[in-house]
Amino acid sequence: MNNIYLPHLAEIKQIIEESPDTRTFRLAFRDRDTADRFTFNAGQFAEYSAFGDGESTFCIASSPTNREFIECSFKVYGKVTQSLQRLNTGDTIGIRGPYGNWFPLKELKGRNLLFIAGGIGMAPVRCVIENVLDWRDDYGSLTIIYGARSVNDIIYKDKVKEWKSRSDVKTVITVDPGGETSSWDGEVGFVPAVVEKTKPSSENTSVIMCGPPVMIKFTMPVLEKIGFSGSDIYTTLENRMKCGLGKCGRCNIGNVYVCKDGPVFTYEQIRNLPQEF
Amino acid sequence: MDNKEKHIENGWEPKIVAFVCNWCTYAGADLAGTSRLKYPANMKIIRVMCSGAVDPVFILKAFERGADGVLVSGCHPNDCHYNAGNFHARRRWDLFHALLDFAGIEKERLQFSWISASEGKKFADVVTKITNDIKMIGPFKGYQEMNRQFTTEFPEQEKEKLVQQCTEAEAVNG
Amino acid sequence: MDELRRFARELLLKKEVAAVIGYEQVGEARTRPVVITDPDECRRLVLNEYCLNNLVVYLNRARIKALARSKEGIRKLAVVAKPCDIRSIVALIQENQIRRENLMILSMNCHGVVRDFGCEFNGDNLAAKCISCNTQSSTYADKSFGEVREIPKFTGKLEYDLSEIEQLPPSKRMEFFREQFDKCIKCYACRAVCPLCYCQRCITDKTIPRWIESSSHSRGNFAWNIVRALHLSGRCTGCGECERACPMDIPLSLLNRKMAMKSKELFGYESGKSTDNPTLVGSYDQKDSDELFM
Amino acid sequence: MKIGVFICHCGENISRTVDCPRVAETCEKIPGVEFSIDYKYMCSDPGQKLIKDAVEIHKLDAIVVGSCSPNMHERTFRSAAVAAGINPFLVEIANLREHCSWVHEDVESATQKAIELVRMAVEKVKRDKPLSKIKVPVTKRVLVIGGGIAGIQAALDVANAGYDVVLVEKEPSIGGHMSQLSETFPTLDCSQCILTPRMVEVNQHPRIKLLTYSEVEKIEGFIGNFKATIRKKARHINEDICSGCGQCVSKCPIKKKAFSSFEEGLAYRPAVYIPFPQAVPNIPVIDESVCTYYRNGKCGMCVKACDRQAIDFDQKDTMMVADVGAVIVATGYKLYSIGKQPLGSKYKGYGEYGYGKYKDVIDGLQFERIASASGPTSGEIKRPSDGKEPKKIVFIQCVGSRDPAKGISYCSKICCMYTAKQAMLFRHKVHDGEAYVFYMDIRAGGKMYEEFVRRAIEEDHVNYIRGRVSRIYEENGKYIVKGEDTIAGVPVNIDADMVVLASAMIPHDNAPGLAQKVGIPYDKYGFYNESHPKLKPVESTTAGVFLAGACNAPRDIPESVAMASAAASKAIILFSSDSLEREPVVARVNEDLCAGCFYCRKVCPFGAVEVRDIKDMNGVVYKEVAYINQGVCQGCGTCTATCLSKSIELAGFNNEEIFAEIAAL
Amino acid sequence: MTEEKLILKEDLLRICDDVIKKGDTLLAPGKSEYVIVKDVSEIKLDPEALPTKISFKSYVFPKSEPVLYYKRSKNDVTLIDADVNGRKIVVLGAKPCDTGSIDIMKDLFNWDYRDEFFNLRAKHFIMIGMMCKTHDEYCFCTSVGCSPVSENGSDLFLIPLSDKEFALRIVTEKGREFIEPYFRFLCDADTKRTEEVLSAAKNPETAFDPDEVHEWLGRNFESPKWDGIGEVCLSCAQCAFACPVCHCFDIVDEDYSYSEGRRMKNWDGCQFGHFTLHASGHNPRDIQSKRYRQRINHKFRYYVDKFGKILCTGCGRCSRGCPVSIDIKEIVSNCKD
Repeated sequence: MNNIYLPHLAEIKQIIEESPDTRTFRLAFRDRDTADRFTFNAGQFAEYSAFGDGESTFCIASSPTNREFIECSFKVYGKVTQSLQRLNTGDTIGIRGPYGNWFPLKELKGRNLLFIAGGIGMAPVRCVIENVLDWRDDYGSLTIIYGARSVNDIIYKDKVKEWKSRSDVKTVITVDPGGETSSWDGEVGFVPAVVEKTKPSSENTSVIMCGPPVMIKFTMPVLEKIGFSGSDIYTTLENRMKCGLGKCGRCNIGNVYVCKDGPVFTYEQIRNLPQEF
Repeated sequence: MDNKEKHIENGWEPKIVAFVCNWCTYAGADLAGTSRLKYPANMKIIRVMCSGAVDPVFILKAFERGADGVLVSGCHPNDCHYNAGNFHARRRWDLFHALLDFAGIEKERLQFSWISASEGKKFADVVTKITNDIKMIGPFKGYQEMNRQFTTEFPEQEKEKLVQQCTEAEAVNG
Repeated sequence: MDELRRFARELLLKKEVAAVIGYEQVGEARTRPVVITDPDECRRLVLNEYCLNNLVVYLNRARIKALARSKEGIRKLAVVAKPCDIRSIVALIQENQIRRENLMILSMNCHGVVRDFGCEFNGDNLAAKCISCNTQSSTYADKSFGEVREIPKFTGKLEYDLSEIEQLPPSKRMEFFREQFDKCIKCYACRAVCPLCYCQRCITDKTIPRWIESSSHSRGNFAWNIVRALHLSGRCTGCGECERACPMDIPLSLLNRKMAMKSKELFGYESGKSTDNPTLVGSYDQKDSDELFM
Repeated sequence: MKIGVFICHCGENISRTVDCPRVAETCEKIPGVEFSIDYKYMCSDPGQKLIKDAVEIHKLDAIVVGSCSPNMHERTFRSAAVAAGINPFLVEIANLREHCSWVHEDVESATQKAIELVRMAVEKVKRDKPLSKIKVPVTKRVLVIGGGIAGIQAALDVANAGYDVVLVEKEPSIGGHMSQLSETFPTLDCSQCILTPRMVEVNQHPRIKLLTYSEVEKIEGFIGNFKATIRKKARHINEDICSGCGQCVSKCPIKKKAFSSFEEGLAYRPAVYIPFPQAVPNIPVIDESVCTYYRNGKCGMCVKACDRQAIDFDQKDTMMVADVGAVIVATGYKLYSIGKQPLGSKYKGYGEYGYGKYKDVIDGLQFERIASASGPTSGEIKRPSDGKEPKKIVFIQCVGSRDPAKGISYCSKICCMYTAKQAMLFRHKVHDGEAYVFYMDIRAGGKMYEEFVRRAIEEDHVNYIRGRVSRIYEENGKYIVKGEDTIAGVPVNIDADMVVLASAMIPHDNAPGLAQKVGIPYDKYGFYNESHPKLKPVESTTAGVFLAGACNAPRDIPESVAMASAAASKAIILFSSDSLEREPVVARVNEDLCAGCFYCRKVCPFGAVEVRDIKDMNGVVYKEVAYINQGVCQGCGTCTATCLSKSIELAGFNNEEIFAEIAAL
Repeated sequence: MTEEKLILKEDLLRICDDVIKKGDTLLAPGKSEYVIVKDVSEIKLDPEALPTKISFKSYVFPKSEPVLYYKRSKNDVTLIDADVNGRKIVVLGAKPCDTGSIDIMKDLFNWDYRDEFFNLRAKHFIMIGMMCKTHDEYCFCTSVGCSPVSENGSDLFLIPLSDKEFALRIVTEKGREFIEPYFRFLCDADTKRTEEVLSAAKNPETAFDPDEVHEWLGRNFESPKWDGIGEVCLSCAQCAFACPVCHCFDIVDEDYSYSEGRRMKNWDGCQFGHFTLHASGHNPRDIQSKRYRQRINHKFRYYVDKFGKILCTGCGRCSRGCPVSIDIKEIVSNCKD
């Protein structure tokens, strides 16, 4: 019987402490076949099992072009993430996926891209950035605006450093007021303000934006003011999910099951959904 | 005694959990140790600060996890390190015990005692008694059956399957 | 009934209460709880043998509480309650859930209710709790409506007899309860209708740790039903709503009744009797029985 | 999370019955265990170094030590963990010695149990949260309960060390039983003479607040932060105005209605009275029960007598609250009543000795009053019945004490000595008198005590008869004491003029009541329990509450004084720093989920649960939730088990940790 | 392909007896639920009985079922696939409002990802429907495109002609396969008589037009009507669990020993407050009115848009069993301006 609820097993190859409450697992499938077959697109997510405590949904944070391993980052909130946090390198977790839709990177070829991320919302955005950087020549200018609560809370510190050092990417990192340190050389301020200050051009540009609801809520008017239209802005919805297969009914909003019809939506689509997320 | 012998003959050893308070019974158990008193090795102690801190659900969980018997023990009335924790506990246990009794769980499965820090002997005696009691009434069939069954759909068949799986699992796990 | 409507209307008109929680007739032998804020709607209120629900459950609902709250502070709520339901109010006052001064209790002088909607009101169909009822009126009521009439003599047959079950040997009792609990589908209707199940998040919905398995297999069902009865021990006022609400016809009140009997037997405590009593759980007597303890 | 498991052999104490290498080996297979090892003595320096090194090398996050009871070495291993950079609360001890190796004989089952115990500890430690100690401020003031010699000594010591003292005495004057005594053994110096200066010192000490005729109503709080509510009973005399001239006392027409309790019932006192001339404070009290004014509103002789208008018939009991950091309980003792005991009493009386029936059968304290120069007979030995000088007195020891049949199995300790003293005093005052002492054993352990008793026998010719008295009855104006001389093996009949019974020392009737108010345990007699019989003799099991004097067990004066000074020094040690560190094992409420039923508040023995209002945007309270004062909470966890919605967690023993332990069974 | 035959009740029971003897599961409406029949004497076959309190849903979509077993060791995990028992289930005398339920749910369990737990069970169902000869104030099958005589979802369909005889319609090939070995019990039918009985069916009055409701719901996501229901509804899941087509579920892990456990798929209900509660504490449907709105919208709008079917069979169970007498028919009928 083909059991859609059966996860693949993967070994934790490396644990990266991103910030006090956020961790990244670098994972490799136990089974070579699975590793070969497991392909995904930027923006898709998976269900990660901590056996005994359940499954949790995170996006895949590594680039689809990376065939060595996959990475996921999670913030310790609930039962499953606490359980995952207790695991060590070499331990086994389960992965089901990839699920959901993805950012239409192929369709966006030739366009300029603006990435806006806040907090743990950097995880899906990072996946897209890495993917785009792999195909750097296919896209126009790239701008990254990333905000975290404090310097300590910035995740993917190495990656951020790498992007900053690249001349073909404009990288703006900001921390919330009060979150800066004495040696902080980035911006201080909330993401919407920093977007406004950065004034990215809306010309032939698409936005990929992930972050907490309040960030999205206040960044949207700024983007609109700059001249972006709802259909140019892509974001992800983070409803509670259990099955990831469009069955359990938890992520149902209006006519969509976020886990299958999403999680990537344009802002225009979201505006037309019942506001239940 | 034939009951007990029958159960023991099968090589079955009961699993018993004790929730004991830090100040009296845990220390009493320590004293039993320092006095080199001997008692059966079936009971494992979970230390809590006060007998008043033992939630009845702990006991249900212990049964769910295969405990054949549970002991809850604390300081004698008026001796509670926290003055009244054991009085509150006593009320709680009176009610809970009545409930479990009504639901058909044998009285011997859940026992209570007051054991002070100076009653090492009593601790050893109580452990021996409860172990014997449980050996007499045998494995906790009621809960074991519940543990093995998980849907009402095909009770018989599913049970068989799980039993089989459990045995397999046991074999693998040792 | 007219008196109730008039009185309720007055209360709302004079803005003495923020809302009136009462019953409305829906169908011949069925009523439904209704929350009235518009004085003119008071004509929907009814009082009869089909007023089964224990409306006290609403007093603790966030939504209803929000109705009573305004910028100026908390306004009163009026609730229609059978004398037996008022016991739940007493229990809730003891547990700091509601304040007497924020409440207007409109009591019905009760002569019994039917066991379930759709039944004709007669001795055969008398609700179990009414059989040996001795609270046809309550001293806690602000105002009582209707005349006191005799409760019909019970001529039906109860499906399960508590004393018979008590007589069974333990293994048979366990078998009986397991069989009953196995029916449980964990819809938690018993919890939803219970005026004393007011936790913000029920123990069974807690996942860290998982107190009660959410699966409705035997083990999870047993745990849920036992813990439900345990948490209501010494608190349940015997309104019997859980049993009525249960879609699977599990005789839930057997456990509740047994625990109420035990509370009385062991500690002389009856729930919902007086707001001055200390609660059973949460108080103790040095002289409580030491029988269980070695 | 990387966990290290360290299995101690404890020499051979564990390894004799538990296969330690196998335990270590098996436990390495537990998920999460990074490193596992066994060693001969984990608590030794090399053992601790082993832990430290392992933490460093294997980057451990938490450790489990399988060793002796946590009561032995939990502290040691926690310190070792701290030294290695691990939070001390990420250390769990599996008790493999007291709970396993020492109590089991079969190596196989003991080893299996040891593995399971370690597994439980591993699962718990996985869920343990790092905790840090809680600092609470200390109120540098002591409450001394009881103004007898122990209370006086404790109060003076604390006050002289520079800290404030509140001294509460339930009687109108301090002084206690010592003030009633005539002379004291073994020096025969006058009790009043040595006590009175101390009483005065207490009254005049700027750091001592003296509250006589007052009782402790309740004590809340915890070490360093007690809140004591004290009831000041109405004296009906304005203490601020009264000069203690005693005019009211002498004018009071009620002369023979009430017995003086100071004189042990051997004399009357007026309705307004000062218990004894040296009383401190020297302020009278009006006894409502006999005062005419309270019966019919008339009389008022005292009002007329008082030129300062200090009489205040309308005075009511007042309550006052004292914040204190420590409590010294020095409530003393009372004498066992020899006659018939009230129904339901745990003691049985000595009806056969005729106490209460025969006026001349008295107890030790009554004799003290008779022998006291300030007593009703001005120190002359006279019979209470007719005032005649007795020529033959029989002293009976162990009346009540050491007699399980009467309900008291302990030795009252002081009776041997005071009986010898009283017999001597009698012989000194009535030169032709004969003194007989019936004794069971003579217990004269103490400096100069044995010599004292020998003096009574050899110099003062007191007749010591080893044996018990079976009955006392009156015959021809004499009291026939029927006893047995067990050494000679003959029955003895003595026709005495007076009989003095050395009755047992027992706790006050309300000793358990006060213990519950203060929150300290007591034994079956009502004596307060010390925390450890040898190492903590003056500490009660409740932190911050100390014991002094006979409330703990029968004590003589020097012992009481020594204990009082010891208790005082304990309090002073507590006050040596401004705050004290507490274990962080305290309960915490999840306010989002709290349903506000406040069952936690009802069960909290320490009053640590407070009500916190949650307000909406308009400032209207929409929810009340429980809040646990971290300083007050003692971490018993009763609230966590009582909480129906499971919104309270006890740090260090939270529900998830316990569930994990159960799951690892 | 419908073919009609006549069968005597006693013969029908003989067939049932044979089913039981073969070890297959025979389900029939019992007192409050569909029960496994152990002895044919228990079978009532009463066309005048109201629908049972809950449907036979749990036999195709169990209230609690393991989807996999796991075993943990030091670093490793071993998974054991859960299996569905492929035993045949014969449902005898199912109400027309129940027979179609599996078909409705099938779409959900098979769009894109195929839930074989559901499919395998559904495959082994033999549905013997029976014409319904009653309705009460809560029935509204006719409003959602069903009817007391609907053969939709049935493999075989019984029409009670008298106390002793039934017309038996063979509706599907699966039905034919089942009945073929028992052809000896069947005789030719009098179709005219059947038609008469059918035409005398007591149709519940049509209460609403699902298309209008669909349209209204689209316009009235924010309507004060939801608030009123939210005040009365007590957030239990009786309605969802009794419903023959509600299909939301939860997935939880539960250990049964220190190293082993299983992953369970359990019924869940959208009326529970914690259904959509995020670990962070955020809850998109935080109040009851939103949850009830979701329930109605899901049944009469979203599901229709997604799968072209109304997620409701009109059986009225949710209303009949509602502890606070909320009537879905009344609410949906009021979904108009």
